[in-house]
Amino acid sequence: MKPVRLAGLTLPNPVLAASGTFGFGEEYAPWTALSRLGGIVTKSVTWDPLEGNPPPRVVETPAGLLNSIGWQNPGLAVFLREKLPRLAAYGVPIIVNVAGFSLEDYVRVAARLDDAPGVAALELNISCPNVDEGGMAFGTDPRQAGLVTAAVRRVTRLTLVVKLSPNVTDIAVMARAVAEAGADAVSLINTLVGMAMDWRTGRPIFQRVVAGLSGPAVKPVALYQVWQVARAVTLPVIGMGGITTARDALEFFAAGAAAVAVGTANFRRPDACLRVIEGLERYDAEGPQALEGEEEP
Amino acid sequence: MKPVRLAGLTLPNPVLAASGTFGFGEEYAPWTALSRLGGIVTKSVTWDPLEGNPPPRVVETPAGLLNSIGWQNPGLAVFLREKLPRLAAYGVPIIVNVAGFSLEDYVRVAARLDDAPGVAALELNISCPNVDEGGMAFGTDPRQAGLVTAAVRRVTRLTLVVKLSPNVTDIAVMARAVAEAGADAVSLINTLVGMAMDWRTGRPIFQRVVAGLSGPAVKPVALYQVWQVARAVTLPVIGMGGITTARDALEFFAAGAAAVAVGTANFRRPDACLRVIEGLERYDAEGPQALEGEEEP
Amino acid sequence: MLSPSLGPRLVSVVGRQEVSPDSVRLRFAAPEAASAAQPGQFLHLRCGTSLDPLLRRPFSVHAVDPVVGTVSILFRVVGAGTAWLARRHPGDVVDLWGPLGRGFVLHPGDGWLVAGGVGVAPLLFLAARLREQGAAPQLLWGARRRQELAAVADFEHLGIPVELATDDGSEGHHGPVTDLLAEVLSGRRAPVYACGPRPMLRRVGELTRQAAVTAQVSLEERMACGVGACQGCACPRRGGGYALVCHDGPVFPAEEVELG
Amino acid sequence: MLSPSLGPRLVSVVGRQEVSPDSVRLRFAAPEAASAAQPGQFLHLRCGTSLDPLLRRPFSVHAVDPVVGTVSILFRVVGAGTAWLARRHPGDVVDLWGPLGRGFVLHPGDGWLVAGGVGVAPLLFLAARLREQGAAPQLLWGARRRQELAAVADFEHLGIPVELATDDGSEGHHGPVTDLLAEVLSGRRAPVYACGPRPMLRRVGELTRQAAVTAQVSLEERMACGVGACQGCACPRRGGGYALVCHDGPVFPAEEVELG
Ligand SMILES: Cc1cc2nc3c(=O)[nH]c(=O)nc-3n(C[C@H](O)[C@H](O)[C@H](O)COP(=O)(O)OP(=O)(O)OC[C@H]3O[C@@H](n4cnc5c(N)ncnc54)[C@H](O)[C@@H]3O)c2cc1C
Ligand SMILES: Cc1cc2nc3c(=O)[nH]c(=O)nc-3n(C[C@H](O)[C@H](O)[C@H](O)COP(=O)(O)OP(=O)(O)OC[C@H]3O[C@@H](n4cnc5c(N)ncnc54)[C@H](O)[C@@H]3O)c2cc1C
Ligand SMILES: Cc1cc2nc3c(=O)[nH]c(=O)nc-3n(C[C@H](O)[C@H](O)[C@H](O)COP(=O)(O)O)c2cc1C
Ligand SMILES: Cc1cc2nc3c(=O)[nH]c(=O)nc-3n(C[C@H](O)[C@H](O)[C@H](O)COP(=O)(O)O)c2cc1C
Ligand code: FES
Ligand code: FES
Repeated sequence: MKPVRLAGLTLPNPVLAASGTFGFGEEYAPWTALSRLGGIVTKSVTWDPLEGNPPPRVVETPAGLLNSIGWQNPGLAVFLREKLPRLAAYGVPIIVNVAGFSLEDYVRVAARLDDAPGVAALELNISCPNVDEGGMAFGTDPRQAGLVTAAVRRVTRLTLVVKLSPNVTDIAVMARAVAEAGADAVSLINTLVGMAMDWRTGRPIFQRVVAGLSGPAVKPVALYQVWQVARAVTLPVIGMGGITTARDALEFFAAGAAAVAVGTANFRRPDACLRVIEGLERYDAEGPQALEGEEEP
Repeated sequence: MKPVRLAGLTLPNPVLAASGTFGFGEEYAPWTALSRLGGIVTKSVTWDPLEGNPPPRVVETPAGLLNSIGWQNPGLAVFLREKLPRLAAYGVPIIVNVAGFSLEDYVRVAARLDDAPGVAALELNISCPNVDEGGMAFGTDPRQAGLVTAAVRRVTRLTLVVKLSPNVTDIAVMARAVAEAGADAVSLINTLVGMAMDWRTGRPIFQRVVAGLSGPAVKPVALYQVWQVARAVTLPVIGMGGITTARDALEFFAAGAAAVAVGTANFRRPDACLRVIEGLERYDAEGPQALEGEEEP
Repeated sequence: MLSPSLGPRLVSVVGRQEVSPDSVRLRFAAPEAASAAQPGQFLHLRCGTSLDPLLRRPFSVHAVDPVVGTVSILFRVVGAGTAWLARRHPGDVVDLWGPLGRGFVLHPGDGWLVAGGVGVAPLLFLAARLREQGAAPQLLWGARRRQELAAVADFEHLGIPVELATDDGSEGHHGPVTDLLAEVLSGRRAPVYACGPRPMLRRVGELTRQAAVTAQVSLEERMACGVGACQGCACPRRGGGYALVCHDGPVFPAEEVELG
Repeated sequence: MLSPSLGPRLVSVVGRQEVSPDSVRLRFAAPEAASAAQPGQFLHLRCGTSLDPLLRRPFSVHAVDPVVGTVSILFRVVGAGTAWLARRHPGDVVDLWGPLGRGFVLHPGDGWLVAGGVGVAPLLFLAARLREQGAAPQLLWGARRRQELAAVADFEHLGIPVELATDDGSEGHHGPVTDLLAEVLSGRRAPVYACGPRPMLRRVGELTRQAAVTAQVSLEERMACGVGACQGCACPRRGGGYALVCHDGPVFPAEEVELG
């Protein structure tokens, strides 16, 4: 497949593993050829180590998944010392997903990563429903989204991707705000806010009540938001939300995505990204009939 | 099951058929006992007859349904003359869903319905993604939502339900706006905006591109919005979005709904509402174990 | 007014046959459907046991045996629902609703049956009914290639003459089946009953208008409810507005609908 | 470092047995899994062919036959995934991944096996391995009622003594299985291996701490990835932080995790 350019960054192919669904890569190394991916977006990394939310953290829904992981990660120092070198050994582009509870948080993580060897790009997570402060707040207010983007822009020379929240009245406004503030690309969608209820007890299943919905269930929503954003800004768009097959990826490209990311589908099969890549390769070679009657998702 | 009070209105049970999924009732009369439902919410009625959108109008998605019907309806006069009397004969509470392209539109339809015999309540549809003007605009701006609610409030003595759009950053703000403007109850969610793409041609499948997503796929999102609204206003909430089984209905009650509506599930089985009612009756009589290992949805 | 006996119910598969590489015939034990069905009506089937696929799938009634109490469908595997259905075997149960919709009106005269691909499904049932009424229908059947025409023997068993056409020339006329129709209409003018892809039906409409014979077409549209409630299956009427394929059809007089 | 032979693959069902009214044993032809599996590890199975259910379901390895090349699971039908699995029959194929996770560490000594309900599943495999190593384990097994204890014969075939307990008193001790454990620990102090509901495991933790014997517990948590990537299956560690059931477990030394 052809390499794809995202602003300053060139990826070997346009299929990434989505943040939070692929750990720091190594967990999947026994099960799929990491080196063939277009890139791996890491689990969100914060300055300090974070324990994450109390269980339960995942609940399956019809064709979807609710999660309330809550940025569990070993913190930037351990990431740089242990995780990054191991992942870099696979020779796959690494996009580090950066998260924080305040503007200063985002800035200090991004600044430290700027000269870290082996980092291809940053993805700013301003759209996580699973933490109390930061996260979503930056992702639903265009002014705040612009401020944090601009502040990070000043401290990094890396390609800067900003990940948008779908939980807004008009995502085009958000995309324009981060574009004006200096983002190189946008990625979307992060998870939709949702919840799960225990019908037996009448109590919410997640301790924080709210959780993030992903998977095939959200694909129609994600496609439309990608379509809107691709028409609102000239930046490259990384599309995601429910992508499971090469056909799904083609739909996102048609909606205007320059690249795509595969998230929840990795949990069904560890080679989900690779199957999308191989499907796209067949499509490039043979056209649509290569994907007719494809094997089950 | 116990009757349920929604402001001035008493329903024999808390399970309604959702607007647009049950026609004007008669289509389902051969297939289910209409008289046993808590109520039927009609397809949206507008002042003038409307042809609706060009096909295709429905596309299935994973555990969901996209529709772009576009308020096809015979117009208020024909509704009053033909549809309403036939539906009224079944002895089921009738909630007329009112739609319009301007504030004046809503007002004149509501005014005419105020003294129509057999109408139990009005539901204002300010949240439809499938028409160009009106519809969603009123549903995403709290000021406009308040204005249309207040204007209709002035011309009707019927119980006034306002149907909210889920496509907003903060649905609690919308609920408070219509509560202050005089709504007696709120219903939610209407469909999520989404789209379908033809991977073979790379073109949107719906002519208007955008369509509305419903069905089990959206249930987690609907539950959370009902939860938020039930905590934001004191009005009764009619919850809907993906309800297929009595267990689903119990989840919405636990989230704060006073009544529920069943939509897309009617397309799987014409007796979907009745099965929810019967499941709730068994639950009331025997407790949770009555619904354990229930038959497939 | 309730018709519970035709409502959604679990019926047993009693026969299964792979008719061509990608099409399957299933026979169900459903006496009520076998007695009630009219040619051109459809059965609305659940094609799975989970929430994906979510909706029912419509299939034309392909054959009935009111004595034994069975009803058959013939379908092509095109997606998840039909793939699931193709994995059913005798003894399995399927959730079946119907027959639903309006079928063909049987006009006096022998009748030309025109089929494209698996559009042949309703025409076998129609052919049998026409024969019962003493008519001598003939079938014109086109497909992409020869392998898709395997079910032709069923028509021959009924004593119905068949002319074939294929896109690749592997059997019969090399070209569209409507070429055959143009030819025969210049000879015997008889009512036309057609089912197949939209472009074929459009051409059937043109030819029958020119020849001034009545034509009925069986249409497909994406469906949700199947009973006229959701307005999902709209198809444009000639002269404006929409008809509902599930409720006003699936069979329409060719001149009533926009086949464009 | 790629281990494709244990990655997701289609395997055939070669045996099916209804063990109790709501539990089923399935045997799969999976030689690699049969050789690789350690007691306490799990298999991650797709339970359907559509997008609902979406995720795999974890099941403990219940028995292996490395000579014939088969691996078995024993499961209770509790929802859509297990219902689908229970409808599989010999000849059907299932998408199986694994074995995954960390199993039991086999300690010197005969060992008490403590099971609650279908938590007995991994303990049959463990019992077999302990026997192979010359140990003489004994099983304490509790369930709600007698019918759920049908698989007891399998332990008896291995020559393993079994003591039973039921909540309704229909078989063995009338009360929790941990009553039996309390009793036997006062006699023979041996390492404990436990699998069952959380409250049972908590009590096992208390009793073994008091008796100062090592105990390992097999935990369940809702899983997504099954390989330590999503952090979905967190369970609180004693002293803070979380362990991952799929990657650090499912078997843990009882004192390492919060069973509260
Ligand atoms: C009244 C009626 C009678 C029918 N009778 C028969 C019959 O006798 N035999 C038979 O084989 N089929 C018949 N069909 C068609 C049949 O219903 C579909 O093939 C079936 O629903 C496909 O289900 P699926 O889950 O396998 O495929 P899906 O996964 O739903 O669809 C497969 C592919 O086709 C596309 N698609 C689906 N529906 C449409 C549509 N309406 N227009 C354009 N593209 C579409 C999808 O996007 C997808 O790419 C009939 C349809 C109607 C409306
Ligand atoms: C490591 C491991 C090993 C296992 N081994 C076995 C085994 O050998 N035999 C066996 O029968 N089962 C075993 N289980 C449990 C088994 O995985 C589940 O029963 C199965 O996933 C249920 O799938 P389902 O689709 O049938 O039910 P679902 O529909 O997913 O769930 C059924 C009901 O249980 C609830 N539920 C699901 N998961 C949980 C949870 N973790 N905590 C609380 N409630 C929950 C759901 O909300 C629902 O009400 C194991 C689990 C783990 C983690
Ligand atoms: C378990 C889980 C954990 C996630 N963690 C993160 C995260 O740490 N940071 C982030 O930006 N997105 C996170 N996401 C969101 C995904 O990257 C992605 O945006 C979303 O899941 C939609 O894609 P999908 O439907 O393909 O999963 C997470 C998603 C899941 C399912
Ligand atoms: C085919 C279809 C048509 C609909 N038409 C209307 C409508 O005319 N007016 C309206 O207020 N809501 C309409 N809705 C929205 C439903 O009433 C309901 O809010 C939504 O579908 C969520 O519920 P469900 O998931 O149970 O279907 C329609 C939904 C569907 C699926
Ligand atoms: S499918 Fe609902 S109206 Fe035809
Ligand atoms: S299930 Fe993903 S980390 Fe355990």
